[in-house]
Amino acid sequence: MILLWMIVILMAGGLLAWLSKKWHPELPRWIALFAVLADFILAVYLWLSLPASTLGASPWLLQLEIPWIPQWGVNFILALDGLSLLMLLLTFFLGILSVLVSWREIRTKSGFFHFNLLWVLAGITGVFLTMDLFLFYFFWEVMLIPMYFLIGVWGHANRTYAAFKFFLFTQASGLLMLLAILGLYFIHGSQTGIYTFNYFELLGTALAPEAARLLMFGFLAAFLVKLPVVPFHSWLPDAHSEAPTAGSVILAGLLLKTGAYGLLRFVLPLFPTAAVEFAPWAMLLGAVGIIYGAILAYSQTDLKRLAAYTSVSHMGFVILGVFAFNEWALQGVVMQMIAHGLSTGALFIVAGFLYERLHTRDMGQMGGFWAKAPKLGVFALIFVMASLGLPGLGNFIAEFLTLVGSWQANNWLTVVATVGIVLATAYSLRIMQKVFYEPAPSDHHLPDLSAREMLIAVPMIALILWLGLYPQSVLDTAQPSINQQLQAYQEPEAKEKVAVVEVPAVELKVEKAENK
Amino acid sequence: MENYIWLIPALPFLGSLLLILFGTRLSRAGVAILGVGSVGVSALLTILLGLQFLAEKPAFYHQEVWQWFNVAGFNPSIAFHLDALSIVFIFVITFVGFLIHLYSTAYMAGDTDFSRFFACMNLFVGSMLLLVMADNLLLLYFGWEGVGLCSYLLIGFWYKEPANGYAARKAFIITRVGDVAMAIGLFILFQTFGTLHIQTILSQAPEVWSVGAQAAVLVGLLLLGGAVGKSGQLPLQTWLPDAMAGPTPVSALIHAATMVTAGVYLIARMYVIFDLAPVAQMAVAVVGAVTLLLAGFSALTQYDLKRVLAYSTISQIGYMFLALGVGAWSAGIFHFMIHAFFKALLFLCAGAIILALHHEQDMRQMGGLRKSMPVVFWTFLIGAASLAALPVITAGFYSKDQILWYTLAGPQGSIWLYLAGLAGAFITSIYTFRMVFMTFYGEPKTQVAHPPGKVITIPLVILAILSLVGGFIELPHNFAHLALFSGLMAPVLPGITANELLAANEWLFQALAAVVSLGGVLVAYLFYQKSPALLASIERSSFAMALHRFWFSGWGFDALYDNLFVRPYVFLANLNKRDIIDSFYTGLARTAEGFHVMFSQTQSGVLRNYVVGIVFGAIMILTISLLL
Amino acid sequence: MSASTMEAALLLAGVLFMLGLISVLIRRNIIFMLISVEIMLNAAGLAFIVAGSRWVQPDGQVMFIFILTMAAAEVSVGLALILQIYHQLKTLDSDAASFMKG
Amino acid sequence: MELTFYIAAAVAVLSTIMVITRYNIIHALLYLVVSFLSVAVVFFTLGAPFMAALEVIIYAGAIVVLIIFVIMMLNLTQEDVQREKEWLNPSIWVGPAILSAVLLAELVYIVAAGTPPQTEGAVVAVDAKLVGLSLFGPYILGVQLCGIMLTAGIVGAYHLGRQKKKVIHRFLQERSAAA
Repeated sequence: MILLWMIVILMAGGLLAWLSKKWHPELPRWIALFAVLADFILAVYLWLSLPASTLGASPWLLQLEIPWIPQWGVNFILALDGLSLLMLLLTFFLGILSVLVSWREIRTKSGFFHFNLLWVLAGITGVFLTMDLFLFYFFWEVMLIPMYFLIGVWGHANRTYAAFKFFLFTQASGLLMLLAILGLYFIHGSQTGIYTFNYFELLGTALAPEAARLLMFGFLAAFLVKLPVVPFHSWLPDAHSEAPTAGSVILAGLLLKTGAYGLLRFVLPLFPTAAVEFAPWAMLLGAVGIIYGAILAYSQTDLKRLAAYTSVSHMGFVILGVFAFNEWALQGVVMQMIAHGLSTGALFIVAGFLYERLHTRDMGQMGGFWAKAPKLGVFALIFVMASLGLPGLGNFIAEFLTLVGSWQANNWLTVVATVGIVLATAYSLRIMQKVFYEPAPSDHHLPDLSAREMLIAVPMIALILWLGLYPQSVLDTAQPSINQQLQAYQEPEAKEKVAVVEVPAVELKVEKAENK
Repeated sequence: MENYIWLIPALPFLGSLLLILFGTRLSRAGVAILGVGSVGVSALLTILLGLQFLAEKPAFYHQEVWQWFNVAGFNPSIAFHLDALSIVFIFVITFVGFLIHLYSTAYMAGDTDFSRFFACMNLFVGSMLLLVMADNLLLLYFGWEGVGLCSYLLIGFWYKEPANGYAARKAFIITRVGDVAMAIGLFILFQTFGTLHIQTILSQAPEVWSVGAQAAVLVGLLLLGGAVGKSGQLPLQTWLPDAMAGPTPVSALIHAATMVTAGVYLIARMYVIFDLAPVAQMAVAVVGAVTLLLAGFSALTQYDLKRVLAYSTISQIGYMFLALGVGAWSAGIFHFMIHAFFKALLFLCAGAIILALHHEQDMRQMGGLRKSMPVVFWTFLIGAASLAALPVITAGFYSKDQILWYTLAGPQGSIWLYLAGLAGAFITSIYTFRMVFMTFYGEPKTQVAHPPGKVITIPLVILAILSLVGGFIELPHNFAHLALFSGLMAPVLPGITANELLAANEWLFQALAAVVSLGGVLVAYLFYQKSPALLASIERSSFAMALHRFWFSGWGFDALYDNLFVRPYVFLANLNKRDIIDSFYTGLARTAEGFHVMFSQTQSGVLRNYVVGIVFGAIMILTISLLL
Repeated sequence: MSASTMEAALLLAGVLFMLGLISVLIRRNIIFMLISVEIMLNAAGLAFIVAGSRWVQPDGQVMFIFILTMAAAEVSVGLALILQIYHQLKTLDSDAASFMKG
Repeated sequence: MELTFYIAAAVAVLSTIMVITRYNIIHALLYLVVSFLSVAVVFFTLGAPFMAALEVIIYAGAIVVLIIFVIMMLNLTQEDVQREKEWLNPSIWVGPAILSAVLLAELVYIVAAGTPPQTEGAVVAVDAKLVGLSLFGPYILGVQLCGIMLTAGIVGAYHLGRQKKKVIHRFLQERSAAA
């Protein structure tokens, strides 16, 4: 029930925020803040009260099932495992930040803004929770439309174009996924006689190779566009750079993650053989994406556009890792989802802070801000370093694990992906150089971070450091559900494990004890 | 004592954290106390620990602070492994680091970003300690990247000058190229051994790989790739001369004494891999030999005092690589330690000069400083002598001689490597004393603003003493035969035995080395002090000028990389700024729009035209249905 | 009645329809167009009657009644529109009422 | 009976041709009445006397009268006939005529090709009672829809036919403003 409450709180909070604009202009912000905060507290409570390690065989922590449209086999199923829990935590955390970040930025139609914000979050929450494909598609659309408004109404100059582009890309690909869902539904129905959208029942569907391939491409279409993978990425820079700061944070931090989540949750377990066939191509797409995104990021002069292309590059690691089919890579992917959510979110927040002060996103007009805003500089530096994968920050763990995992699967593509790290260094440092170093081209008035902005920055820094230095709690939470997704691949995996020389690393630790 | 191992890296980290958080609110004295104090306490702890280590003679100390993470058997820890090798490194890092920190309080006194400087320096010391104390390669990699970051921050410390930022970026990116190679090496190691724990890998490697195994060679070469990146060796050496854009104490600490020797540490640490991969080890030696020559020639032509020292650093690290490459592990580490002393000393002296001359770095504008800055002169002279390896009295002589000796007489030695080393020694002493003569002798060209104070001279004197006496802990076989250092290293790194045949005539080669280095001094004296006209007449020939230009630009590597990688990359990136793939989608949209325009023409508003359309449609449908 | 008559009746419907169609196509006067549409509707109704007669079923006639009703409604609305157009544009030229150009 | 049919058919075709070639609209309408009447005769020969009656009453009667009323309201003159002549030159009607001819040819082909099974004998009249029964039996829904449509037609005709001096459609307003 608590799962349903999470969604209801957000949706109701959204409506209330919209209405409350009439009573007091500041009320929507507070309502939105408290709604997301309530959800965040719920999620943290769940995390603390249900430690993943205490589970037995099943990775599911909580489940809720209500028949919805029984004639069609549609159920209202919400289920929570470690993976979704982590994603929810990220969602609500970034949700709080987006409300805070919009506190001064959004001046017009603040009620409707917060309505959209909360409904996007509700859609994302639903996507992460639901285990009914019909409902999944429903939530997939729910997060799309408010996002369209967020970009189209409160965006920057070229917002209509960006909003349309975003909508068309995601909608078109979403429809392909709907086709695939229906295909799966009917194939399963004709085989077993039970027509259902229930994920758990669809899991075991035996598919002809050809059908599996087609259906998988349907799902992949939606997830790869959302992720985005390189030939389908071009909506992202426009949408990211034109969206308001909160919109960019949610887009980069969460919406992209729904694509990755979909790959993990649906593509891997539903189509094991087809996925194995497709794996080399997918990894190739990932590696190409890493390089291509990095090159494009390097050439951008618009700060938000640059950050957007870094997302393209970083998401390449996700698809590279997902299709490596081993625990290291998948743990890396989960870490990457979280760490990238934070780091790119932070970069967009930096861009938002700068935009609020300078009213430009053009890096050509920035420079020398270190002297004026050292706190902002440190904040930016840490996340620039995170995005280039500096150890000690979450992204390093993510990228290293992903690469370790993908090395087991494909050496050459891993080498290509690793080269991407050099390119990441090039574009990341360019941000520091253009914005914080060099003499300022014009003398801007640039106040340093305010208390509210510190309230945004400090938790993010703390989290990214925590992820980098002690990621074990996150990894433990994700572990059972990752094993669950990998179940179909365990057989070939077992053979590989034999090849690895098992080395007991324990003895060395004790030696010194006697030596004293 | 060994329960406090974690404090050694933790203290500088803590200092850095405090400085970042509260640095702007502290007074300068407070910042200095925090910054210098944290490293000082670390140094003190290190010395205490070192004494205990010497007394107890354990194989190693080990301390696990916490488990970093554990994924399917991949379980690196934040854990420290201290053996003789690491202790030498942390001693140099903390002790030399402490002296340089102390020196910096005076050097940076006038800077507005005083606290930022110390925050970065402390962070650097912490990361470097992490690097050398790590018990697994991932943690080592953590430190490895951490020092890269600090190097970046400190090279670009005076960020308002775009050139500094450029140099900083260059340093970071080029070292990252090496890091990528190293990371791939780590992947292979993990795949093979299922762990990155260093000691496990070292003990398992001989069982898994036979000598000369392909994988071992590959890993060795990849690790070498990482090492050359960090240590400024061929072919990734181009960043180091530019790194001199940072404040001089930074150059002393990071780009001379410690960070750039991380590659040496890595290779020494993973020596088993190189033992198993003779090809890779040979590559280490060749890289070292070639680098020391190339960098030496470049150093001959530089006018910027710090750039001479930078090239000399590259060259000296080349010696260390040469030593490691021929299996003289302990000699390489010994040279690292001595080099840290005298190079830090030289840089700090250079800093004192630069500070006194209003940030003038061009040696042509110096001269005659012998009189006005006597302490700096004498300490610099000691450092120079040690660098040039003047026989018997300097520490540099003992360390370099040992390398040269094993290069020839060691089991993997070769006459070519030896000749390269010998030629390098000759060049070294030429450029070193060229520096001395140009700076301290001749006519004063720039007025000394303010002579250096006590805080600056004390570290100089301490380092000068070390540069002299540091060598006496390891004396050659035929000359008092003292092997304190290699004795210390023996449990960690394998020893080396010299060729019996040559060993009998060792003194001959020592004498040769001595003569070569003295000869270099003489040449320098001839050209730069006695008769500069002679040099000028040589330099006028077009060949010499071209050669000069070529060497001056570091053998054209910068231009080469610029044309080979940087420019094509930037060109490609800018070419594709609008994203060619996006044009496909916008093209799609354009096409749809075109069709829209086209079809909207048919919407003429004339009713009869529509009827014609309907009729056409009906005819088409009927025709088709009739035909089919 | 023979099958050939049936065919002839169908052909008559076709011919009438075509004549109406030609008229719609060539006339610019909007009242003429309306009249032509009536001819076409009538022809269609004829075809229904023929079919109903052929199968001896009432359905064809039912359809004719529907068409009739529709024609009546169409004429009334159409004429109202014609009046409106004439008042607005002072002409019966259908080409003049081409404001809905794309 | 067959002869009646063919004569009526010939009259229908001829009168319709006359309708579409007249310049004067009143003349055309008179021919139209003839056309409708002859079609009514055809209905009669096809065994649908009730429909023949309806054809006469509604088409030839009501609809044509309605059109005439409107024409009277429009106050057409000799000028309009002249303009009609100008509009109707061969270059305009040749193309559509060819098109329609093609369509007709195809229809003829279809009718000729798809020979229905022969049913000899006299026409069996389907009487009005049967039609009424099926109208208010299986087709009741259609009848109701027709009712709604007629109502809508009345309301629409009333609404559209009203003379609203002031209110012009915004689109036309812009037009007149531009002109």
